[in-house]
Amino acid sequence: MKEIAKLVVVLALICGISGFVLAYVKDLTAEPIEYAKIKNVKEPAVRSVLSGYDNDPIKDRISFPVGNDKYGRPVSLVVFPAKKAGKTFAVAFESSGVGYKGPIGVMVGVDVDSNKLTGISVISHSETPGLGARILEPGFTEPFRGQDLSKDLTKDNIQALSGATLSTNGVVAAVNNARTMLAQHRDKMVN
Amino acid sequence: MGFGDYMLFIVGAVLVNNILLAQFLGNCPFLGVSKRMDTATGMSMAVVFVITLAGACTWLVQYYILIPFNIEYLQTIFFILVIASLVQLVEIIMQKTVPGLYRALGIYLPLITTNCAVLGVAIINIQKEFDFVQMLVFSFASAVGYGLALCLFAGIRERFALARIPKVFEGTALGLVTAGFMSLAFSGFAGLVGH
Amino acid sequence: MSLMKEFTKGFWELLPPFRLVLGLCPTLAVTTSAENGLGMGLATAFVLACSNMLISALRKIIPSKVRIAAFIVVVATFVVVVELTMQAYFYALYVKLGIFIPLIVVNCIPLGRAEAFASSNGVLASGADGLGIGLGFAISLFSLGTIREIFGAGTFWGVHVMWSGYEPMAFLLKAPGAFVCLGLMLAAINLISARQAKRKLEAARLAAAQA
Amino acid sequence: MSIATWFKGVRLPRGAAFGPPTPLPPPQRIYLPLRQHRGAVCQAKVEPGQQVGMGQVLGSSDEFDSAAVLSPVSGTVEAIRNCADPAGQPVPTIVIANDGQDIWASPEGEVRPPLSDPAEVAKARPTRLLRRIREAGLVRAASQGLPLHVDLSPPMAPRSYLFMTGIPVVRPTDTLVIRALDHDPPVCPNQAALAGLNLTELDLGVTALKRISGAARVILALPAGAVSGELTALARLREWEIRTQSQTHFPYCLDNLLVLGITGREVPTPYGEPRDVGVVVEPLVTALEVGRVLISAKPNLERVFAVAGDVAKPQAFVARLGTPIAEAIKAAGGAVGEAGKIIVGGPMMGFAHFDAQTPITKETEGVFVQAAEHVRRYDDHPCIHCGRCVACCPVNLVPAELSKLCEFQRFEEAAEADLFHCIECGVCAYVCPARRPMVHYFRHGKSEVLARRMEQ
Amino acid sequence: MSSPLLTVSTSPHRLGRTTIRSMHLEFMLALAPALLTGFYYFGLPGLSVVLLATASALLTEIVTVRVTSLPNRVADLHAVLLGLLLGLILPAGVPWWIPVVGGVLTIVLGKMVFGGLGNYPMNPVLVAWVALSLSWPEHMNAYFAPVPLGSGGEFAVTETPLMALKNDIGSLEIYELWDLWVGNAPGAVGATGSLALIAGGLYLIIRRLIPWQIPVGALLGCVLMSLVAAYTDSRLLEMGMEGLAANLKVAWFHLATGGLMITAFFLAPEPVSSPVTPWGALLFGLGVGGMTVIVRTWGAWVDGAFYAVLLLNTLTPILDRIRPKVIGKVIGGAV
Ligand SMILES: Cc1cc2nc3c(=O)[nH]c(=O)nc-3n(C[C@H](O)[C@H](O)[C@H](O)COP(=O)(O)O)c2cc1C
Ligand SMILES: Cc1cc2nc3c(=O)[nH]c(=O)nc-3n(C[C@H](O)[C@H](O)[C@H](O)COP(=O)(O)O)c2cc1C
Ligand SMILES: Cc1cc2nc3c(=O)[nH]c(=O)nc-3n(C[C@H](O)[C@H](O)[C@H](O)COP(=O)(O)O)c2cc1C
Ligand SMILES: Cc1cc2nc3c(=O)[nH]c(=O)nc-3n(C[C@H](O)[C@H](O)[C@H](O)CO)c2cc1C
Ligand code: SF4
Ligand code: SF4
Ligand code: SF4
Ligand code: SF4
Ligand code: FES
Repeated sequence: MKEIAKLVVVLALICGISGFVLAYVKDLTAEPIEYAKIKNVKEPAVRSVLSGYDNDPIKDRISFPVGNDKYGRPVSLVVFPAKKAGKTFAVAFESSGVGYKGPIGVMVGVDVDSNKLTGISVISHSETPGLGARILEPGFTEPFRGQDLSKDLTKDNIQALSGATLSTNGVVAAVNNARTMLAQHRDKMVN
Repeated sequence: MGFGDYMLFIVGAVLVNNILLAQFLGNCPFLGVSKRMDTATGMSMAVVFVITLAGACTWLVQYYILIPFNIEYLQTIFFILVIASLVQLVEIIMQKTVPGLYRALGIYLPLITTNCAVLGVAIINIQKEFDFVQMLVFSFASAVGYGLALCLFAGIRERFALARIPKVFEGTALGLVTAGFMSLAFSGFAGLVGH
Repeated sequence: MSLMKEFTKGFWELLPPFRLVLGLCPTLAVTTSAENGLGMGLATAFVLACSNMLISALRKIIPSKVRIAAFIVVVATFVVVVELTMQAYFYALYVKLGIFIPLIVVNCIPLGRAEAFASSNGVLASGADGLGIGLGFAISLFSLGTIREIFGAGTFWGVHVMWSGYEPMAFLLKAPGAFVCLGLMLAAINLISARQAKRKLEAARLAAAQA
Repeated sequence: MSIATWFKGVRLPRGAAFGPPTPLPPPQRIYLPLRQHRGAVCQAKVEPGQQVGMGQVLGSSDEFDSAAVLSPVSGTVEAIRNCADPAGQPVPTIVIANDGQDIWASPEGEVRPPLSDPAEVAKARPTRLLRRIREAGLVRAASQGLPLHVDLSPPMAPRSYLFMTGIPVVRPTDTLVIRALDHDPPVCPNQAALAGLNLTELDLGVTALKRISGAARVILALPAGAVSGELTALARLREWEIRTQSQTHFPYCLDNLLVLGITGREVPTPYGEPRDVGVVVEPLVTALEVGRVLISAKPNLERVFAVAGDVAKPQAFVARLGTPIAEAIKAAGGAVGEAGKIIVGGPMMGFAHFDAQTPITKETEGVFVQAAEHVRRYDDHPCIHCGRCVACCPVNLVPAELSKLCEFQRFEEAAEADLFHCIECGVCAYVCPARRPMVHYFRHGKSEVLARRMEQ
Repeated sequence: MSSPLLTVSTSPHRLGRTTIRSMHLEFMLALAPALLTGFYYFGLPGLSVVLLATASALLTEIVTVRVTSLPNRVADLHAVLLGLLLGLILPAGVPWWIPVVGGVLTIVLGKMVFGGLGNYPMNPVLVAWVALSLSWPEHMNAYFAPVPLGSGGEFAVTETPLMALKNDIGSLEIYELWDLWVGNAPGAVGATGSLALIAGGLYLIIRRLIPWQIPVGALLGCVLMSLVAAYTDSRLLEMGMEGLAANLKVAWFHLATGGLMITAFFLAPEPVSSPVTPWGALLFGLGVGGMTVIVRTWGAWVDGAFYAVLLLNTLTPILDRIRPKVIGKVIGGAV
């Protein structure tokens, strides 16, 4: 009995200490992690889809809740506004569509006045290197620039990848999702 | 998901995205216990059993402990503890209740604790946000895929035992090359299941 | 002196994953580039060295019945620390290594060393052992990553190194290529060992003949 | 033959057809091994220097499974020494210097009154016939033959096979097959005997064999295209059935496969015999010898055999037992080309000998001479898994796997993979493009397994 | 008294004529019609691909046996046969170094790593082909449109019938089936001449150099699975093609196109990696044929024949466990 008590106590102690240490580390790293995510993933994308601004879209980012996930936790949309002289003329935000192997995250930049795309940039995907992964190439993303977003985009508007139709469709779907999102939340994004 | 969807899902997990040949999980036991067909089948059965059970337990831990208490960052540590104790528990229960099965699978059980495939499948279950039934099906199918690859591989390796293999390639080196060939062959299944 | 020995044995005699055929999954999965290989290797080395030292320090306290469970908790703790740290400061790498960071827990090397070495040796020796084996692992992964990157992508650390018309052999970056490459590398190491053994034998024979 | 077997085995080159056997003059010196069959070795009953006459008992044994060795010539015993028998085993051998007189040991050599009326033979007591056969020292004319009286006697007890789970075999014999086919062409003694067929001897011999075995049904198995009118008439008279078969479709003239083809009964292997499924198979040469022994009331001192291969005139001979094969080869015009192999038996299943003085014995069916240029070398190439051996193996084994198991010394696994059912016909080696020494592997494997089981 | 120099060895003392070398020579003979067809339609580019692959394989084998301790068996011509086969399944429009690299991969990776002929688990030629395809997909799709010898046309990369079928089921109607059978279609150098391949294959079957079960199974498997594929394909209905006749047309198309014929007669029956037992071989063949159509219809690749062989190769050891009953073995009797 004493033996077992000892086992339990030692294990519990180790687990407890481990829990405390990790909670502490988690706390320490929470900020940097959030920053790293934006810095590494979003910033380059934002900079590539927006241009001609005089503010810092990263600093000026706004986020607002757009619903709940399936566990009831709120989900926010982060929008990066591009401003000239304090006026938002374009926004960039993340949208996603389903590609060949799971979701494709796309940073979409839209000129809020003309409703035209200022550019797109794929920020997360799991497509096949050499096939679907060609959605990363400028040759694929460039033709999106300037597309009119007042109606849904189709594959014919852009340069579809041969041999990777599904990936192409995923990106197009992401852009179309962005169109819906913009329509829904335009007031919160542009102010 | 309808029945047909489940079938595709299963084919995907067993053949197309085989956890071993396409996702690199569980290689150490794959190379360790594939020299003979009978040990390979024993290991396969043990793996199917443990992966499915562990998938269920870790899923419950994730959604009823980690998420409610907002400690998802402790996933790794919780999961491995759950798996390790589960394997121990299974071992003890099996020994008491079904000694026959225990004798057949027992020696493989400890090996499985340190098998990336078990923890890997548990983590993938969460990453892909499966519901409970999907999780069960996926875990089971992945494990079957693992077992299938293991048994086919054992068949091939048994043939190597009856061949004059160059000295420097004997054993693991040739095993790896052959696993590469199997992976090559399994790439033929690519695209059979769209997402 | 012996500390040095504990440290260096990981570089050849016990070089993982070749000598200890363990830790194959990350070896195969993440070595698509030199950078990934090195990152994964260093992460593992960190976990290995730290957990080895801590386990060695605690070895007198931990009852042997629950030692495996205790080892797992210790290793897992360090893995989570690495996970969080990498996420915060090496985010790009963290994303590329993906699921294989948490899988360091089950990577047989840390547990294997805990059981085989740390549980019966002093803190410093265990640290040296862990660091040595960990660095050995890192070197292996780095080499494999280098080979696969150079031939499979034509680059090294992201910089073009092959001739201008070279079209990379993408096969090497895929799953089959990973297995094949590792197999060939293991064979090469076997070959070197065989040569070494032969040379040693000949030297011994020569010495015997002279005496 | 069934369709299934049509694609199995191999078609061997057809040798020249033999005429009736040519008598070979008795040689100067005669070599008589004291065991010329499967079974016990005889004890020598003579001593060096002793004078012997024709038909005199030189060696005999109290064991049931032995056949007495009788002197085929008159002369002097020169020596008794160990020589290799046709299977290459050392056996004590009596060497006799022939005096050329052919003097019988007992007056006229008669032992018993002649028995030349088929009707009488058909009613004679089987034991009486058996005693005659035993006294004449007859041995079934086939490689590894049994003494004929043993071959014809019902087993004393249900056979317990060394390797079988004691399935008792007490099936009464109902069929007698007279095999005028030769399994290993071009060594074809039966075909030669058929060419110079003595119908009286055949009638009497078959009748006796039928009586002894108790078979109700007699089947003559003949080579396709060798059925003469007289033989057909005799067969019709005696109600014997006639079946014909190609001789060159190897190895379907081997007893077990012949029985399967003719009667559809599967002889159990290993170590089973046709009589276990109620069939007795005797070579034509043996049937004729039985007939001759009954008619002449003399022991059997001669043997019909064939000399084929690289000799000037391949042909069949009838010669005294104990004649060295060198004499027969000389009589056949001598070997052609550089000396290669001398094979007792045929090219597929015979034993190669290093000594041309090896004698013709009661088991000898013939000699195959091979010039050096025709000697084929085996290779140690790995099996290339081409499957030709599997396609051809007449007993449905997977020789490729067996050979690999034996090659890598995994003998017990080979035994589990039915190694012991291999009849060593050599078809697999014949078709193997990698030239693997298949039969060598199998024999080696069998002997290793047997040795290990003996140890236990 | 004993005569000198007599050889003693185990029976049998006489062996058949077929040796590994003669077998390989006959395979090459059987491949000759396909090679000539390829030369007729793909001219010098096609021929040079085949020659380069063959030379590369042969050279690699020679070098390998020089620098390693592996036994020198160059004379059995295995390397030449492998190189020839590799060349025949490459497109005529590949850059020169593809057949060269392919030959090296075939010999070193496919064969020598395992110790040479007899030991490898999978068809070396196909291992190399798939490695090339995964590495340089664009080059490996550089199929030329056929230009009959002497017609003076220019070679141009084009879509193969199977690529067309994958994109649009209507392509069934574009191709003259007769063209597909004689080889007047875009495709690999030696894989388009289905009739030439059948002729060579029949020769091999008659000479009993390959078991008939594998090609027969492959063709049967292809037809059966094509019927299933056609039956479940709603696009056919939309085109107004209905009923067995239409489904058979799909089967017929699958039989005549892509790598199926060269696979059925030359690549699947590759001895080392295919089963030796009769039922094993038949199932293997059925699997190859069926899997080919499955990959073509539902998979990511345009042609499935080569992948099908590799997949079934992994099953070979298990298929080899299916054996006929041993004659003389008593049921219930132990060894
Ligand atoms: C290994 C493999 C990877 C693939 N990766 C992609 C991919 O990343 N994106 C994609 O759209 N299709 C991918 N495919 C699917 C095929 O290319 C499929 O034929 C294609 O999506 C059909 O589109 P197409 O009409 O443009 O040829 C992949 C197929 C395979 C076998
Ligand atoms: C999951 C797994 C973990 C293993 N862990 C160890 C280990 O920690 N130490 C060890 O010596 N062998 C371990 N092995 C076994 C080795 O891989 C190897 O098979 C064993 O040492 C036998 O080696 P040998 O074939 O060279 O004799 C492990 C095997 C597996 C499958
Ligand atoms: C053995 C060998 C291997 C080669 N491997 C490759 C290769 O993997 N990738 C490649 O692009 N070119 C390879 N080459 C081809 C040459 O490098 C080729 O000249 C180069 O690609 C230049 O191509 P260009 O003619 O398009 O300029 C190889 C050549 C040889 C002889
Ligand atoms: C019909 C036939 C096709 C062959 N095809 C291949 C092949 O696809 N790949 C290969 O490596 N060898 C092939 N070979 C050669 C084969 O490897 C070699 O013949 C055997 O290994 C030994 O004869 C083929 C042989 C035959 C009989
Ligand atoms: S395995 Fe035996 S029975 Fe079969 S062919 Fe070979 S020697 Fe004849
Ligand atoms: S014939 Fe020879 S090479 Fe062919 S499978 Fe049989 S043993 Fe192997
Ligand atoms: S080596 Fe084998 S086959 Fe040869 S004699 Fe000895 S036991 Fe017989
Ligand atoms: S040479 Fe052959 S037969 Fe003679 S003893 Fe040696 S192994 Fe036996
Ligand atoms: S690292 Fe050992 S099983 Fe994955």
